Amino acid sequence: MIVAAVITLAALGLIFGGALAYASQKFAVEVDPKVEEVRELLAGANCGACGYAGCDQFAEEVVAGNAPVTGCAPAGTEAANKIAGIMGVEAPDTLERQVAQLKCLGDCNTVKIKHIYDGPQDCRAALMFGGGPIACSFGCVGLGNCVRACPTDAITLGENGLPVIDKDLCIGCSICVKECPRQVLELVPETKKHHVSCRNQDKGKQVREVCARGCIACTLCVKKCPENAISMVNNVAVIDYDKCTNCGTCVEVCPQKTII
Amino acid sequence: MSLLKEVTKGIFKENPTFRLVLGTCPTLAVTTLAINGLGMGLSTAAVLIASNFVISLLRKFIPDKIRIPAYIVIIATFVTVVDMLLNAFTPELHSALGIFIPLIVVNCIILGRAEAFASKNPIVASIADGLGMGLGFTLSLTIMGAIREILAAGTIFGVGIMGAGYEPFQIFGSPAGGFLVYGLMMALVNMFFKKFRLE
Amino acid sequence: MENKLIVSSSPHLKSDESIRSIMTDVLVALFPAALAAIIFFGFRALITIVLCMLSAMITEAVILRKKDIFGDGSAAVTGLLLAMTLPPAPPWWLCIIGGVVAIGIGKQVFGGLGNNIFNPALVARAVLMISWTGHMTNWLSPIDLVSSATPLASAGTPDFLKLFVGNVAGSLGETSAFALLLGAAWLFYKGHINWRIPTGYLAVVFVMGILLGSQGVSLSAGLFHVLAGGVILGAFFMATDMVTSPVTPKGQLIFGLGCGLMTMLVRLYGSYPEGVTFAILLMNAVTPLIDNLTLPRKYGEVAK
Amino acid sequence: MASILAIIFGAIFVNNFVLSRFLGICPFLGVSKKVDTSIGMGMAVTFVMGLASLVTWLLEYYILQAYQLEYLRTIVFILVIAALVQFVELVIRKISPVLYQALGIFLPLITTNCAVLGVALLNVQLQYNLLESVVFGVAAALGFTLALVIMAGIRERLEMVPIPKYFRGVSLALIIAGILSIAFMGFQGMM
Amino acid sequence: MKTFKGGVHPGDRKSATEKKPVVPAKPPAVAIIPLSQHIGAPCEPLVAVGDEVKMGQKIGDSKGFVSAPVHSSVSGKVIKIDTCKSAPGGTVDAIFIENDFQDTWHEDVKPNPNWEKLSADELKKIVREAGIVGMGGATFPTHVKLSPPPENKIDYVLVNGAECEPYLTSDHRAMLERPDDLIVGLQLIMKMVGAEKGCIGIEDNKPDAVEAVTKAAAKDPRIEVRALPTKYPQGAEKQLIKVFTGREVPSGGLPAHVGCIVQNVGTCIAITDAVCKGLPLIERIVTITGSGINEPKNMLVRIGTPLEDVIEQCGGFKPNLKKLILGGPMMGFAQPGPENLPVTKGTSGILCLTDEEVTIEEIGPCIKCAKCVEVCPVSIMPLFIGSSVEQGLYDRAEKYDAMDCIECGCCSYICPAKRPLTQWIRMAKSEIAAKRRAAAK
Repeated sequence: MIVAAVITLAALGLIFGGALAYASQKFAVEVDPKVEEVRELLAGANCGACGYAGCDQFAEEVVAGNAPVTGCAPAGTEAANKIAGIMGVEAPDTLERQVAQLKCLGDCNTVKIKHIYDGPQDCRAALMFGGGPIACSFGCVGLGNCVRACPTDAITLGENGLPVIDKDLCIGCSICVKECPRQVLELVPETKKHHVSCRNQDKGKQVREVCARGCIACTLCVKKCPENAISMVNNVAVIDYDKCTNCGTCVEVCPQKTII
Repeated sequence: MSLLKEVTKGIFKENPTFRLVLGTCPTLAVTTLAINGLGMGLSTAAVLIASNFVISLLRKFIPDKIRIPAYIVIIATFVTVVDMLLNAFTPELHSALGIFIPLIVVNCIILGRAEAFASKNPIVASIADGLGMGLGFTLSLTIMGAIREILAAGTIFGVGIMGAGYEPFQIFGSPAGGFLVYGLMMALVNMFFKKFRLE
Repeated sequence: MENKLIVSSSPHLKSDESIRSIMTDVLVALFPAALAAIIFFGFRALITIVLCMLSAMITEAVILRKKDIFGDGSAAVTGLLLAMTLPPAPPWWLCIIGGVVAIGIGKQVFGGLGNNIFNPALVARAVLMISWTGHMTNWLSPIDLVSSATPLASAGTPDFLKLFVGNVAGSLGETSAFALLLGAAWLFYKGHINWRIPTGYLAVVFVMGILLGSQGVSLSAGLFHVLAGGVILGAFFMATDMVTSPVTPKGQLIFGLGCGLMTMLVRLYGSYPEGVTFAILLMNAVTPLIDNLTLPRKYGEVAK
Repeated sequence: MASILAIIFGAIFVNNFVLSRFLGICPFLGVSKKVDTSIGMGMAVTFVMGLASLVTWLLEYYILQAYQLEYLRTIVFILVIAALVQFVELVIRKISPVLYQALGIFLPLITTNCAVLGVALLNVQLQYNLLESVVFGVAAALGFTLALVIMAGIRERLEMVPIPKYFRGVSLALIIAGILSIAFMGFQGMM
Repeated sequence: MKTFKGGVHPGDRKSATEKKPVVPAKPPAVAIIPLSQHIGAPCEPLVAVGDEVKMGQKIGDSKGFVSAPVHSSVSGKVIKIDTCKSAPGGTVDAIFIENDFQDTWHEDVKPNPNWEKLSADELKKIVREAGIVGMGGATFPTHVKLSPPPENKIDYVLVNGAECEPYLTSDHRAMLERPDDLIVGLQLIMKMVGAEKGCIGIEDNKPDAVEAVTKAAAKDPRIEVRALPTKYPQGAEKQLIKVFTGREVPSGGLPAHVGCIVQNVGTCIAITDAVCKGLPLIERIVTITGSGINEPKNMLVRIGTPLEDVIEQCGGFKPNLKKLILGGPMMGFAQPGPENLPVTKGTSGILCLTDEEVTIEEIGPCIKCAKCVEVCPVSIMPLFIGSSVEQGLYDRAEKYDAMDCIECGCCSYICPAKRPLTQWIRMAKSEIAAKRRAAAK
């Protein structure tokens, strides 16, 4: 009995082991070392839970950027972090945490409205008509593309029609920054408290015509900043966050209350 | 500390059933009764712990090329042992679980943890990992079994609790009910994790 | 703020029809059948209808957090359709569970109106049927309301006039073919359903009834299978549910044929006496595939 | 002949592997996102399950039962299936690159697909003869494919729809499977 | 009656202006002539600020083939070259000319007594120099359309007199008042492309126009005038070709690929004017209508007349004006206001709608009623394209043939859930086109 069991298993092991060893040498395929590395970290159960045809394909897709690094459930979060490390998705720890910041104050009370837009609630769709419903051609359209794009639900639309960012939930992935057709979102260092909340590059007079809180390029902040951290670029004040000390002088002097 | 973390992560944050969605077949198939869920969970946990232990023990000796077949043999051995034990001591449970006992072999949790954890970590951590995952699996299966049993039969572990007038919600005893309970539970768990920001 | 002009994409004209008006039309179309049910089965039928509609509407209002419980009217339609599939006097809790399941599992988990894959009323009916088979097959004869078998389950020669007028045992919406056809005519007139699904459905049931019915090849068996049970209700009100049926013309015909085939398979060979529910649910499941395989030839495309 | 037809119809519709026997749920949930992929997967599974039924039947009756080694069934079967799958993958890659592109890439998924081991064990349990076993294996796999393709069709459509947050992904897929399973109950009693 | 698949019946709503003869509008005090009034390369100005210009003088041209020159519609002085608004939204460069109200014609504008003897190429040159573009609203340069690739033999010239857009009556009036010029224009086009057959399609809600044009066409056996069922979009190029010839323009192709050329009524008459009288395109018939205007009219308006001037001559807006549309209600462009916006070559109508017709409605969920599939004249799947775009799945939208859409707007019109399907399809088209351009690089 026992002998038979041992023989059977041993024979099977020999045959399969031999055949596979031979085959794997015979059919060895060159693979991207990165794929190999990622493959190493996966559970290797070929369970298909990731939606791809096996671990090898999943590894390839991860390296190709098509599959999420967290796609392999059985391998757990630890492995996902390591894969992310291989892929360089995660920012190195040495950098300060970055969060998204809205650079516009053009809510329904401050910015002039050109027309009422009727159609899909999508910033890009609204911009197809005469540059959007608001008179400012740089400001936030307020139809929430960033809200929908945010993977962590960190952005919501506030009552005044502007997006509100929950800095605790923000992971600094910059998806919203890329999604915004008006580029009014920007990644800023989390510790910096004061931001120029306007991107309108028009002359002061034109800005005043369209928005009560736009930057009119008066340069008061540039002059008053004790650290010389502010400069005027294309008629908009820009803070150099490396120099900024959160002193708040600019907030006090800004006549338009553009810097908050 | 970290050992405790290995254990709890399997129960909660990386619960194999509701978070990782692994081992779905037995989850759906055997949870018609709470006792079956418990039995299945414990059997799987036993195999998982044992295989994690052995694989971690042998991790330096198994040649890389044939590790997967080797793991399968190890796992299959333990499954066979569990199968025999169940048959000997709880024949009722054994027949209730049916072919899902031998099918523990292909439960992705076990091979997955073997490859992803046990083959790279020391013995104690591997056992802790197996324990956590096994308990998480057992817990989920028992809860699902309990819910289905209460709804479909008005009992829990065979004890009637819903009163005499209860007209059982029989669909939960059927395969369809298994899918529905699993799906709804999963949504609940998702909600729970989102609400308390446990991601 | 001064009067601003509206800017939107063309076209700037919109038809008068709305989801609410369509749903109202469907309710109107179901009215004759509901009335017939109340006439034949009395007060209990009315209670069943009201309970189903209310529980569906309230469930929807709670899930969507809306105060207006009629809303777009779709929950009322689902509730009424569900009631039509129930026996005349089910326990009150059965109606309520049915409404909750229809809206909860049948519709809202998919994201609400328009997104569900399966007909919500039929999902609920199937769940109830499997859970409480006894209550769900507690048929009463009309008027005198004593326990009785449905025509499909009983032997003997059918009385076609009775089947057509509707004083036979069965669920609320299965009884009066005449009232159902009246409602269906209204839907046709309003353009909410077209001929493809009902025709395909009825044709297959009729032909299979003739060829494979109980008495060998017989015309009356075909007619019997069309009039008895839920085929008329299914063909005109359930299978034609816009959300869960194909959108392509060819697909709609295939869908109708498939429903007929499945219904007859269950009736003739399966263990359930009636197959309309399963048939339509099954065809609902393959609707996305049918749609993608029957995309119409677009203008300027060379026929393959 | 009639019994063969009964096995086919039964395995595809009445006791569908996924929807009523709960075998192969992992790939059913994992690989059902695109119709094209699901068809490829289905074909590969069908091939392997037919082959596995054949090989395991031979092993069961000529080795295990002949030498009273039934207790080794689990180990032997899983080993055979694992090796078989790998072997098939290699062979297909060698003889037909086209076939490999279509089916081969799914083969690694199949080893741990419990439907394959399941069908081998069921063949023994149901005491099918060789022909019946192979037919059952193929039919069961076709049933699996059917469920997979239907599911993929539904999920492709649901991509165009705003699903409630908590139900996205597997949760809704399971609920759909539940309703599908209800619908398939209509086949009960046929055969 | 032969017709095409799909289409909708929005009601023609033309009664306000269909009986009103075309009246000339007052010349503007300042004409705003945009340098780009056509699809294709914009023109370069040929005059500078301070220059005196005469009526009919070419003031802008481009070297690009797909382009058409622009002419001054008044005599006077160039006061500035600045931007003005354009119908689709956005701004274009324009020449602002102060009118001296002398209406002195430029010396190049003179009748051509020998026009019947001109060759096809000479005719095409005249069409180009006159700055003629498709006047139905598409504004594609006409000489380009008249120069199909040599491998495509043109046998049909179709004239769109359907005017299927509700409200608009400018083509209707043109056919009633100048049927003979229309026929001459058609004959000229047939000569230019060497076609054997000319067809004029007119919707049957304009029996008087059918009668007038049939009478005028009686002399030429090659020309067929046909009354078509009143159904939108009867006048769409591809649909008209299908109805008259049974041919289908291949997906992604041009009418010339099936031997057809389609022109608008207004364009035909403009060609007659250019060839016989030497007139460049400096005025056009515009229908000013809708419940939001006090006196609806058909007017002959100089190109470059500011919208405000035209509105004023029609008694001004009503106070409850909600929407101002350039073109028809199905394909026209809504404007934020009439300021700094001139009448251009493509302005077939100025439509003023009030809250009677315009409401903002919530976008509902698609209930897959398939009405959009039924009405789509090109048999694509508007509902799926819409839902795909809503979820950002542009690849999916492409699979459902978004690129074949003719943007007629039937799907949005019919949708009971008030879904902006046409707009979504447009978004898909621009996204897909961008992707294809990127892939081509």
